[in-house]
Amino acid sequence: MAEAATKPRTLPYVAAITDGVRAVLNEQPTAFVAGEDVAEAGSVYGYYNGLLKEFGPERVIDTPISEAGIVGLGVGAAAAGCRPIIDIMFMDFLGECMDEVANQMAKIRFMFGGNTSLPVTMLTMAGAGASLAAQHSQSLEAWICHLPGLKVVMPTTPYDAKGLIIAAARDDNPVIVVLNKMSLAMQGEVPEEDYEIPIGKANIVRQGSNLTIVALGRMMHEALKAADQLKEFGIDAEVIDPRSLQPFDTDTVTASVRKTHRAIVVHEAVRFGGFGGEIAAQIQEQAFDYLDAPVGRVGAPFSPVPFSPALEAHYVPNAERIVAETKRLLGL
Amino acid sequence: MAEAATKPRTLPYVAAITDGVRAVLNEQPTAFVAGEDVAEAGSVYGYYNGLLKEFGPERVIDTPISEAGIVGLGVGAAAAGCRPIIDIMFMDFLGECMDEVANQMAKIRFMFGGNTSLPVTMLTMAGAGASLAAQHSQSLEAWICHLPGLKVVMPTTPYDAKGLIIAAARDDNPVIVVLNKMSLAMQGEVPEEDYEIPIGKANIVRQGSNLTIVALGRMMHEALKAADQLKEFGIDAEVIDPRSLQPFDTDTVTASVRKTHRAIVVHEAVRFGGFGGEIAAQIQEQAFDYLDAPVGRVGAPFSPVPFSPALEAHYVPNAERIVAETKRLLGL
Amino acid sequence: MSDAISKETLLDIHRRMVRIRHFESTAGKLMEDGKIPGALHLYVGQEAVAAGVMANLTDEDQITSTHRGHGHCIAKGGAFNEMFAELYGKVTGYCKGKGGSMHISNQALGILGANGIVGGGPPIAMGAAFANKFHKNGKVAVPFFGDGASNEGSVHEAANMAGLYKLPIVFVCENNGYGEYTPQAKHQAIVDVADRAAGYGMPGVVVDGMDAVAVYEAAREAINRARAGDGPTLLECKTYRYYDHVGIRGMGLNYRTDEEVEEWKKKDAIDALERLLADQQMLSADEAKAVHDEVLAEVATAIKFAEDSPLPDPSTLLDDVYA
Amino acid sequence: MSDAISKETLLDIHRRMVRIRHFESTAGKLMEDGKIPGALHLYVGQEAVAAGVMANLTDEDQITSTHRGHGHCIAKGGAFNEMFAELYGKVTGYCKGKGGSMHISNQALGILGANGIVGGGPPIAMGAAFANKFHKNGKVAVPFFGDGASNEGSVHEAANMAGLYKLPIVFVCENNGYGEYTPQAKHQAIVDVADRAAGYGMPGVVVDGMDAVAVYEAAREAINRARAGDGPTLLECKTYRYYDHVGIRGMGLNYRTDEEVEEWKKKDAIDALERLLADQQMLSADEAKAVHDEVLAEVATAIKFAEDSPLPDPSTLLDDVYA
Ligand SMILES: Cc1ncc(C[n+]2csc(CCOP(=O)(O)OP(=O)(O)O)c2C)c(N)n1
Ligand SMILES: Cc1ncc(C[n+]2csc(CCOP(=O)(O)OP(=O)(O)O)c2C)c(N)n1
Ligand SMILES: [Mg+2]
Ligand SMILES: [Mg+2]
Repeated sequence: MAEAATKPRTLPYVAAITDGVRAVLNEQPTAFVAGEDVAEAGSVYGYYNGLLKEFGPERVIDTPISEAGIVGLGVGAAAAGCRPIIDIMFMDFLGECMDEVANQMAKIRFMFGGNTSLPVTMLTMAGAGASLAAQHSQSLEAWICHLPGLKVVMPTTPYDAKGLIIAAARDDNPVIVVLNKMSLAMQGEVPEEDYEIPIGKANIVRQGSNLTIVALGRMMHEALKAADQLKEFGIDAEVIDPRSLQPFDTDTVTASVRKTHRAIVVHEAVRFGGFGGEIAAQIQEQAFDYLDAPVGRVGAPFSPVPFSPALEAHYVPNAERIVAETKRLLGL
Repeated sequence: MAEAATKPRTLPYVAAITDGVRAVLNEQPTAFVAGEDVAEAGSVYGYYNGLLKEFGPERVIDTPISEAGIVGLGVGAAAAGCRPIIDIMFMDFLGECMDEVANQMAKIRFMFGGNTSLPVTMLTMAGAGASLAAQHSQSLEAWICHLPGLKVVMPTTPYDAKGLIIAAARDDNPVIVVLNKMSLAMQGEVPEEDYEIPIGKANIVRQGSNLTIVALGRMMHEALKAADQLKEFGIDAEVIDPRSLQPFDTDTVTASVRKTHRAIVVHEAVRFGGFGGEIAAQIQEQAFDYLDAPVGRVGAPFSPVPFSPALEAHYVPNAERIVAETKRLLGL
Repeated sequence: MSDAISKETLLDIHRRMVRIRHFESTAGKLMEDGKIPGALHLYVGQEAVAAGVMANLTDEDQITSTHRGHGHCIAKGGAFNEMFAELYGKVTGYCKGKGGSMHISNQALGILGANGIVGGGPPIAMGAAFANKFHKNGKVAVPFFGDGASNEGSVHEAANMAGLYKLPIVFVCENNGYGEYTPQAKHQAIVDVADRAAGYGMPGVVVDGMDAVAVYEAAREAINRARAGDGPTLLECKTYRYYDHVGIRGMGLNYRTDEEVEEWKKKDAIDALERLLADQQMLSADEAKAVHDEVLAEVATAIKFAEDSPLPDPSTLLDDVYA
Repeated sequence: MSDAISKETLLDIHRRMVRIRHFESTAGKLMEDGKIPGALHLYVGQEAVAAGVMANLTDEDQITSTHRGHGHCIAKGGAFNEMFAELYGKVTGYCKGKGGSMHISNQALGILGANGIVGGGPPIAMGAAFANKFHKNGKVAVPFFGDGASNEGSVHEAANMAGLYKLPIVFVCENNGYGEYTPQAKHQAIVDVADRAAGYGMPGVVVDGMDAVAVYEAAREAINRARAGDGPTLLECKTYRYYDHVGIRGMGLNYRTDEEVEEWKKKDAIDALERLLADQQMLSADEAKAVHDEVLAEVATAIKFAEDSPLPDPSTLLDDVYA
């Protein structure tokens, strides 16, 4: 359970994913990986590279292009005693398998009165910024956080990627691990041995005194940059990476806002109807008397993700947008 | 465009739906209705009763049990010059067709640079309370309100059902009309002639001075009951029915809260991650300095919809829960 | 009909069918009398399919069921007490009242869920079959699904994957001629759903679903094949539901004629099996009546059990959301 | 090969193929040189399919395309200027730069979208065919999809509905033997996707997708059938992509051998058609070269057009979200 810190190595996020999955396959004899092009190709982003060779074709399995089938494979195999890791190549493809995710995977345990448990882990790739246009760039965590029965985590660093994948796979519930394609090359320390990042525990990545920035996924890194820029305006921002969206660590966020009196929530997803609404609503509810300004939200504008880099650069939130919104909110 | 009020008749919600669809089929020569058991059976809830006979099998069409196919039928036919009304029997079945809804219907116009318009209307049935358990009772509007390119409306009265269906069908964008199965028998005035409820305009159903209740769908009626009960605690609640969730009439809601200084948002959907988060976040952002208490939210607990009436009665929000939450929020 | 089938097996199949028949007709009445909440999709008429298939399965083998799931649950060994209690929404039910009719199931009997989603079961059964192959445990998974369900994309994806991986699974399509109120000819351009098997690289077999012995034999072959590692089969059983889509009288629509219903009732699977058993001196009329009486008594006891059972306490709502 | 096909048609098919070939190989280089952003799925090798099918369609007929959509767009009459501009993300592109390679399309040419979602097109084409039947306008809709896509549930649902309603549609499966890096034998248990047609009550036809004339003829028959109101066909074209799944060299994985690629190149559809045209004295080597040169000049002009075009202004982002 403890977060280990010995034997540090530097690995890119992409290899940390591999390392986490490898750890699970080593630890759990009934774990396997299944998805489109996960075996021979090691996934289109290469994060399963080498695992086919290490674990063989019975445990690293290429599937047809059948997202509902893939989730069904995971759900049924979990109900029948395996601990599957299933891969949905792009988060946008949740559209093809939302029934399996929402009506089956999330609800089976409850509907059957608790007599089944479903230790399925799903890995999927979110995020814009690679000129992949409207159907390969979305961040759709709002869909899945609204579904009782699921857990949802979003690793933002190589360290978290490994630790959250291990935690997800050890969990007896379905857990969706939302990865980010623009973070794949990011380097970070990743211990060789196995460790878990506890699901449901937020990470205070930067201490601060007069603004809390809650930033999801890759936006955590933009929030850190924004925090640096905000210093010159007298803002000392605390940056929180929730890491886990469901369960959500309301206590850590609330405690921070009670200290800082100001909050802003940031995500890559479309702002309107995004998970930021839940967080903002919780903050104002839990810390109303402490707030010196409304809780701000930064997210993508209300449009599909555009292809042209000229538009996409303007679309995806970044440090500048966080700074601008903070200044607007606080009247700086 | 004007909301008509002559020739009043009393009709149940179920017949008001029929009346709205009939008006569309009469008005628009390229409109048709397609869905599972919509023709011969008139839908499992009977809201297309008689239309097959009136308009014939070319315009009222039974489909196979193929939700993705049905939405594809609507999208493709709209792109090719029809104005389809498609029926997804239960909102829960969005799971089977989320790709068609989210990645195709919502995005086509944008992805193709605005050179297509997609006048598709989808009718679907939400809501718990009929002992239909976890897969036939959900309110999933949060999924679709987060999708740029779609419009989403929720009629709460027979009058609105007819008017919003007509408005949806006249709109050149895809519009999803979320109906509620527990409202089908509700009686109300429905003019014989055609009229539109403008999409994007909230309805202040009850004027009040010191609390704003924003209540979605069937919860509007519970909010009215709650407003009555709250009088004895000195609360004079204003009740707002947004009618349209996307676009959302932020101005009307904000103006109300600036007047009342307190707000609570109510929906049937699971509270966590629901659309109420968006509304609460908007209110505190737009009316921060006017708020005397945090914006409250009432929604379903974080579980799938239970079958047993003993549990379901406890699950679905109602006037009592609204009153209790108001009292808690306001310290009454 | 084959003389290779033992008397014991035939009587076992008969009892499963009779149990379904009486459970269902009673449940239907209780629903229409307002005693059972929600919507029941009853299995009366189709008994030979569940009984004939399930007589080939062990408790360890898995099935996935449908919205019309009581028959599968009973044939797989479901106990009336827990089943009626579930329909009543009582805490003593198989799902503690949380699932109800459309989700009735019991993991211990190898039932991986009845499913309110048409086409919801086959991908899950495919996953279970995948696990069986992974564990080399010799178990077989059997998804039941209707003619209407065969048009769902999920069924296609599951069948393709089953064929590809040569999984130990038998897809049992219960073709009762209708999806809700829509006749087969208005939901697909084919007569035999089994024609789709070729597209998945598996055999497609059509069997008379009103003939329990025929179903038993066809299922035996397919299940043996699956167990032996020779891959999946699509077994289509032509059958009929006597009652309406929901409940007994249901919505009272005119989507099929009384004559059609009567024609099918002439082929009633229980009657036919009882005639066969009588002919073969395996079950006299008196003995048959005794089976029915026993089952009816079991029904009565179970209803009392269900009615006497407590409702779930609201405080337990969140208990089974997460492990 | 049939002598019923006019010289004009053959030359037309040839030009469509040559236009695809040069557009694609140039686009691929531009992507790998970092001049075109995002991911391009190139059509080189498969030209005979798009050209042979599209030569039977009018501008009014609709198609839906795929992630590998440039070839379809070109064969349906797409202009290089607007296409290259789109790939460059310029405001002068067919989609104003909002769609890019995976969404390249032009409503005026009857293209109801290229689609980044595998299996996304067929349900939409089915809907368009439904509208055509509704309007009795004689138009035909043609969804293109890959062997990999044939395993998506959406394709199944669309095919079933097309068969049921006897729609004017031709499902064209471009079987290039791979879905990304996965060979067909590892994604389905069948060799001919056309075997699935029977399950939808429509004919399934297999044709050599490297033979433009054969594709043209098979497509003509299917399209005429559809236009005459006799219902859909599933036309499977066996073909091959010469480049990697994305780009030219792509990820450099070892999922297929160089020998396999070379074998297929020997059957190159453009070479074969040029030999045929030469044999029949319809196109000399010099004339063929002139076609290539013309097209190459057109490519050069279009690239300049695209490079000189302005990027979309960020202020226009929300313009095309709603009508
Ligand atoms: C995904 C989905 N779509 C639609 C329904 C509504 N529905 C319930 S039962 C049914 C008919 C199913 O027909 P079939 O598969 O033939 O089974 P049968 O009822 O005849 O046993 C339908 C359409 C559903 N429950 N799930
Ligand atoms: C729904 C969906 N799943 C997966 C992908 C990722 N993907 C893009 S192309 C492709 C392979 C498609 O294979 P095929 O249909 O044979 O077409 P080809 O690329 O061979 O032309 C895959 C899996 C996708 N874009 N959409
Ligand atoms: Mg049926
Ligand atoms: Mg392919």
